[in-house]
Amino acid sequence: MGLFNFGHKTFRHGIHPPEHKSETNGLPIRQFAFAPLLVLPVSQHIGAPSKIIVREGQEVMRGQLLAEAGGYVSVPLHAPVSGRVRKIANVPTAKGEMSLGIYLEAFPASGQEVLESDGLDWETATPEDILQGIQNAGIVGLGGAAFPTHVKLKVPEGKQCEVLLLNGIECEPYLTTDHRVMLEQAEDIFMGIRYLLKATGAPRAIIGIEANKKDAAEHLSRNIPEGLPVTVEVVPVKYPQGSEKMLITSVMGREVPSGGLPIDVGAVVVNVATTAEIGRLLPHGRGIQERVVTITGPGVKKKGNYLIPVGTPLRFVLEEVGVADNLSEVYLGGPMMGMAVSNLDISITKGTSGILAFTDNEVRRADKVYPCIKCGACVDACPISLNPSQMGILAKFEAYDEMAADHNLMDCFECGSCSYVCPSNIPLVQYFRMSKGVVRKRAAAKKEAANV
Amino acid sequence: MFKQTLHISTSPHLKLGVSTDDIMRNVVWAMLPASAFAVYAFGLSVFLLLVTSVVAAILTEHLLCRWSGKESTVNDWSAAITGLLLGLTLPPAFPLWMAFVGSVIAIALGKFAFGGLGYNTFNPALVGRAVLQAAFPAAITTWHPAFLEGRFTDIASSTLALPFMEPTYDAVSGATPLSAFKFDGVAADSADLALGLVSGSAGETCALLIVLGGIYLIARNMMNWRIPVSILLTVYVLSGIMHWVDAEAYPSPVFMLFSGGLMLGAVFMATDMVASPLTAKGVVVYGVLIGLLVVVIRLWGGLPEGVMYAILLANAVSPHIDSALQNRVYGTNKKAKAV
Amino acid sequence: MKEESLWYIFINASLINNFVLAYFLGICPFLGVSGKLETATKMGGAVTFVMLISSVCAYGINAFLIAVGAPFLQLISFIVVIASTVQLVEMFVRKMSPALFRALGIFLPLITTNCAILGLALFQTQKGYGMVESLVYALGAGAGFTLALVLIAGLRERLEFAEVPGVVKGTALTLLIAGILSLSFMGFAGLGG
Amino acid sequence: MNKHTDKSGFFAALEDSSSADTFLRGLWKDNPVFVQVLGMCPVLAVTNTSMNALAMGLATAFVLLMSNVLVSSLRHFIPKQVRIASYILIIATFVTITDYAIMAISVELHKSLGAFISLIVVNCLILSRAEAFASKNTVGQSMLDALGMGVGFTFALLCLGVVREVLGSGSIFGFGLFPDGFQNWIVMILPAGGFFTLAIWLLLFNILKQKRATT
Amino acid sequence: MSETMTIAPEQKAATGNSNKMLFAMVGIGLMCALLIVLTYEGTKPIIAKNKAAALEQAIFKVLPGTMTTAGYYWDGNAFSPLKGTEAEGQRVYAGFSESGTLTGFALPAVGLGYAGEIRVLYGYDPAQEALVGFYVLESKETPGLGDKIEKDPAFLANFEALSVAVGTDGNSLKNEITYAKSGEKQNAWEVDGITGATISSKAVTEALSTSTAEWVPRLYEAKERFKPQTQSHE
Amino acid sequence: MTILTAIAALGGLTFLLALMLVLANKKLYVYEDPRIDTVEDMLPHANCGACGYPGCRPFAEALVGGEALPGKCTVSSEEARERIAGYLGVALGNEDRKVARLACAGGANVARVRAQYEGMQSCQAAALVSGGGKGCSWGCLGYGDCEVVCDFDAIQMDEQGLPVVDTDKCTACGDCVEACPKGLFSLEPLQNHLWVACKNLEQGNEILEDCEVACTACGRCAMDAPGGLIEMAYNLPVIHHGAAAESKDAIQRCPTGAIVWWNADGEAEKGRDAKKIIRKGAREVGVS
Repeated sequence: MGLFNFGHKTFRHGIHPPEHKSETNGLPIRQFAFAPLLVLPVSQHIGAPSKIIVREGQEVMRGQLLAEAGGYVSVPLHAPVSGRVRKIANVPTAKGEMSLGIYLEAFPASGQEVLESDGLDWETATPEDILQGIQNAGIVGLGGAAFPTHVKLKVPEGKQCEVLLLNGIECEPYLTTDHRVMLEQAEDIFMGIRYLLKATGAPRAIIGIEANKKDAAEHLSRNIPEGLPVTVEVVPVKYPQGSEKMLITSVMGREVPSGGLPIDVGAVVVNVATTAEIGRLLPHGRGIQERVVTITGPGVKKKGNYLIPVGTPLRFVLEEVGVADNLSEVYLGGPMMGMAVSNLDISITKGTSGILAFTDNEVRRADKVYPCIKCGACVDACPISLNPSQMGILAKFEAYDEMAADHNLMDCFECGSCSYVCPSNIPLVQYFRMSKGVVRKRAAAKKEAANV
Repeated sequence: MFKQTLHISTSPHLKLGVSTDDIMRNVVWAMLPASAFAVYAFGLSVFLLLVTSVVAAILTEHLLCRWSGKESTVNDWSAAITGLLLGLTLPPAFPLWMAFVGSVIAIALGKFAFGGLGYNTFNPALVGRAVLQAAFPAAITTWHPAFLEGRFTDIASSTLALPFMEPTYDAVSGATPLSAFKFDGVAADSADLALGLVSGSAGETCALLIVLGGIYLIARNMMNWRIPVSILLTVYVLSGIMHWVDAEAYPSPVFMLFSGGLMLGAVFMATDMVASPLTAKGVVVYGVLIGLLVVVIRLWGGLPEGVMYAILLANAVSPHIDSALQNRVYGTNKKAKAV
Repeated sequence: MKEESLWYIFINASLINNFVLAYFLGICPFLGVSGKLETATKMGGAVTFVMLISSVCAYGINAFLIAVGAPFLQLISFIVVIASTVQLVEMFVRKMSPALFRALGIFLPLITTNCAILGLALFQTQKGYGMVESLVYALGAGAGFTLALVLIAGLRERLEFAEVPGVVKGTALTLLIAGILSLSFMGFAGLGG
Repeated sequence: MNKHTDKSGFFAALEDSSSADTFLRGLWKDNPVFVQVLGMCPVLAVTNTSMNALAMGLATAFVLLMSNVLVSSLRHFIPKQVRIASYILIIATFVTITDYAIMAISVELHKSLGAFISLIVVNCLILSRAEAFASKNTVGQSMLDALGMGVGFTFALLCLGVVREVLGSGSIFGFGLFPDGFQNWIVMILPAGGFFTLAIWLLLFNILKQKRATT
Repeated sequence: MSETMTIAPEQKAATGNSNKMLFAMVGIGLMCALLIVLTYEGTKPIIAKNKAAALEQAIFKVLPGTMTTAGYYWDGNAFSPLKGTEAEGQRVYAGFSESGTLTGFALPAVGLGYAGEIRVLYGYDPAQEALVGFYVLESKETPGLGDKIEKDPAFLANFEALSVAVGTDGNSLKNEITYAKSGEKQNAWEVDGITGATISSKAVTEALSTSTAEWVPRLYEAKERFKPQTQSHE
Repeated sequence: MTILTAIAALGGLTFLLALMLVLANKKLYVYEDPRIDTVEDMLPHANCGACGYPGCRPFAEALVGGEALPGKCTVSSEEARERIAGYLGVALGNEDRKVARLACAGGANVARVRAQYEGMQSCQAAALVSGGGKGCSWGCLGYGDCEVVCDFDAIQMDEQGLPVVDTDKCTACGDCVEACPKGLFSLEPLQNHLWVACKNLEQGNEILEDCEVACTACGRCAMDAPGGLIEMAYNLPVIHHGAAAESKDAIQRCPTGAIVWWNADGEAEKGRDAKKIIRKGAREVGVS
């Protein structure tokens, strides 16, 4: 592979799954209807759950705070619609577990107007103000990870942010939210960049975009405001370039150390949609109420990019867009890293970037699993140069500790490249996810034993 | 609206869609031209030889699976590859009963005992062939002439030798190009070698058709091109140097490339994915090692041909190559362990 | 009569007539410690080392026994001296370098009853090798032993994670690999001549 | 020698078993080759013909018997610290004796067994029996044990020798078995054949064990 | 063995029995030496007889018509009867018929074959000025291929009368023994090789060639001086 | 003559060697308690770790060193433990025997599957795919990881896909506790009778949609049990063994049979009011 990419900036290995983006990348973002009942888990992000500050039966305004941040690595939750808190109870989540949440009954005539508080001017605000503002707005990474953005932006003592990297790669097949955001919300993105540059102290920003979104790249570079130190970098199409580490390597030619953070190589990476959100919300002191979601897949009748209020139940979304009768699987996120949904009563959260519906016809089910023939396809696909072949065999024989100790298991970020190429249909990613769970569990147990 | 139960499965939800049996099947297709030429050159005897070895391999695999209570793995096509490959490496008039024994050994000892497909650390066909070479050294070095009159109607008498009995030969050609060179210093014509107009093992004579099969597999991304290329390059360069040093004692590099089982070995045997290393670097070292051993054995060893031994030895070394030449893990200076 | 060159002695002892794969010497440790690459390498190193020492000892003893006219004491003297030398080395190493002892020392007692060592002493005497030839022979034998051990260890480590049928697991599998390796080593025949 | 009333419970098991058991254990249940995998070098090296296998087996059995007897009778005399060295001395003596005896019987046989007669010294079987059994038991018991182990060892060697000779040379104890024109499987008398044959015997034993375990 | 059930955990190495250890080991050593020596002395004559008989058998094979043999060695100038300590490469055995006439000489030769040394014994008849017999003493050549040098009748036929005539100068052979490809033997001094066992047959040829070149002129010159000995060599 | 040289040579040799060994014996003697080997031989060699030591050898060392008592080894037979205790001259120190208990009764006949899981047949793997698709997100997935991981053959999956622990074979090694992704196993003293076979944290009858034998957190058991024995916490009864004597009264009024009484025969008895489940086949798969 390396040979053919010679001269282009990119990372090692990687794969080229079919893109399927043309089905939705020409469709502008449309506003979605309000569902009658919204389901809002308090844990929509990585970190401590938000603390509920409303009571059952309480009436809330769209944009009003429902729950405040439960700590530093946490964000508040705002009401996506005006309505009444029906119940505070266990709500279903995409992970399949029940967790604490709020059932919010929308008023039948709930409008689009939003409760605002004091805005933040990017020119006068201090970096600390901006970080606080971002946390107050409830902003998390909208690319899918849902990590609280203000935490990520905080440059640790002694470190220097050289480049602010805007992630407009969107390497997952099918998904086009970032693509549409870049085309339609350039102003917000540039405004967001202003805030981010100030917050991180970075001298310049680079927007990384894959070559299959040339129109977005051109649109952005044409509209760069005077004096804003932003460049647009187009990189070759390759999965999983949208991963932070891969993007840094592609654009900056540096490698984030194992177990380290982008800031260790002088970069802070923020998703373009998150940036647009910051640019839109911060001047007005608002919180997140809705996000752009690509709804697509062979099982969907009205494909497109929709602006959907957070908390909208999946069932409602699918009913609105219409799905095929022989619907078989529904995924949240892209087809490579997205999660299958077992329960349609779960809701759209801040991290939901796409909804894919596949019918019986598209889902490959009876794949026979062969033994690993050591063809090396996975080794040539793994973007972080692990040895999935060997790790798969070790996992099969339950040698989890060996995988972590000798094979850098914990560096795997489950991009799915290995499983995608495996001719023997070995569920490598599932093995690794499982093994990581076991390793973490054992490490925790060990730590506990040491403390006792 | 939602008529049926949802299904859930793990990510990624997309698949490249080339499966192991596809690869194996295509390897068989790629070997067919060379096999067809073998039948054309040596006639009915080779046809029977190939059929025997393939059938024996498939039968052994099936029965072993049955006895051990496993699901039969015959339809992954790997047994067919082993059988066909073994058949192609045998002399044209090789007794069928010996070929049968070889196939059984290849599958039972070379593959099944190690845990079946995916775990065979040696190329099973070569294990079979190595045992045959050691068991019946005379029969396996007795060459039948190519393009005999009536080869499509008559069967060589040695082909039908009774089981456990010593074969008798009716037409014995002098020697393969390699043994002719080694012991008598006679080098065969390069064009004859490339076109397969010489005697030798059933499937190794026509280098061009073997290369064709290899190109097909490489084009379909079902073979690691680095292996044959590095083997052939090493042999070419090394023997080129030796030939340049002493043209009398050492054959020309072209002769080295096209004679004997080098092409067949480099394209179809060394490329056995299971027994070769994983990484690109490792595979190149593996190929160079094979090339080196082939040249050493052919030029200085006691045997005229060393491809089989070279590949088996490299198979044995490949775990070490794997552990020494892993890719550097992203963001570290450390290489993952392989073994 | 053609003299055996030192090069030939080395190639012969290490590859063509490999102690493990052609002479079946040192099979017990071969089966025992070839499971892990690390131990195999160390064992190989320890055996080579002891071979060199006992080769010198055997040369000396043989000269002595011939001088006093008691060649019939060859075997008993060899084994006793090898055993005690190994023990002496063990003590010495333990005293001088505890690190080396931890790495190699634990294999030393195993080596006493390793037929490769005694075999080497007997063969070099039988072949009438001189001092230098004996040392080269020992070096070749040790290298061959290590090579066989390391190759098998690599394969066995890999096969630890394989669906080897239950009845084949263990010694049978190791012997099977050894058999295939032994066949492969036949390719070296005629080298160096 | 009836001072064995103070045996620990650990060795009581040995006492419980009858003498016949002591003998049969080595022959079958704890067969030195197929079960304990001891003394592999001669098992592989000199079993290319049945005759060699038999001779080697008997030679080993003889050394085993004699050294067991001697070790057992000297067991109160040898201090613990020098026991291994003493055992090696004793074993080496009997090996030398055997060596000369075989040479006196047949030069031809001595030649075909080669250095492997001498190498009986380092056969782990003998040392392990001396250490594990003879040094702790009466002369009679040790004799029985040695006999059992020796016969078991010879039996195992014959198992290999017969298979290798029949296939590899088409004969048994030198007598041709097959009509003229039998194709010898030369691999069987090569080193590789030794490995394969032993591997297959072990495999058969495992299958047998497994069968017995399931029924 | 009187082990007690309650061993104190802090047991020290017994130090008082050093003398006992020395005594035991040396005692056993002396006993062993005695045993070995007795066996050696007891079997020595039988072994010597066996060995001699085996060698004689081999000599009979390579020298047709021989009834008695005598061993000699070359001391650099002349042949003297064997004393038994000479290296093998210096030995030569003369054979005599019933009537006491010289039937020829048997000599060992060593060549480097495919899998190690090949040791052969060949018979030289100075009367015919030819090799008249050939016997492989030791070889590790591949069974079925290389071991044809022992069994292949066509190959063995080479040595029924292989010309080794001494040249006119008396110090060298007229024609040294050379190797010919199977079926291409043209001269009496050529060895017809074996197809499929080229290396082994070449090794034999080379061994014979080297050995005859050294020995045959000496033996030819001294052939008159060999007389049957009354007693067999050692 | 030969005899003399031979005897002199070998005598000298053995003398030297013996001298060396004597010196070695004096200088470098490492003592290891031989009882460790003996005790290790008496242990079952299962290396299960139930004793709290990494294997039988370390346990044997601890036994000889007096750091542990033979009773810790729950795997070996009573006689074996007594033999070790007798050999070492220590007390037996019997442990309360523990067994693994499963906190779920939601077999296929009573619990609903919401989405059909496809892929590797393992609970660990399935649990990572949207929780495994079972209606009750706390419930047993039934792929039998515990059965596989049990070295003692003590766990068998029944026809409803629930693991059944054979209390005679269970050694309380804890492997199943680690293996269950839903954390349903725990090691409980064998003499405890009351057991809550449910882990769901929902309150009310809605959970019965998903599982007919789930705990609805009605609290009747807590009311009926002797004071302090059972307390409701996070919508589940928590049993405080030792707070009061166990009483069968606690289970009688449970409407679903979620709280059970392990009787002496190793069977779980349900209360009087528990509804009887007669369905044998699997519950129909619910349409999401």
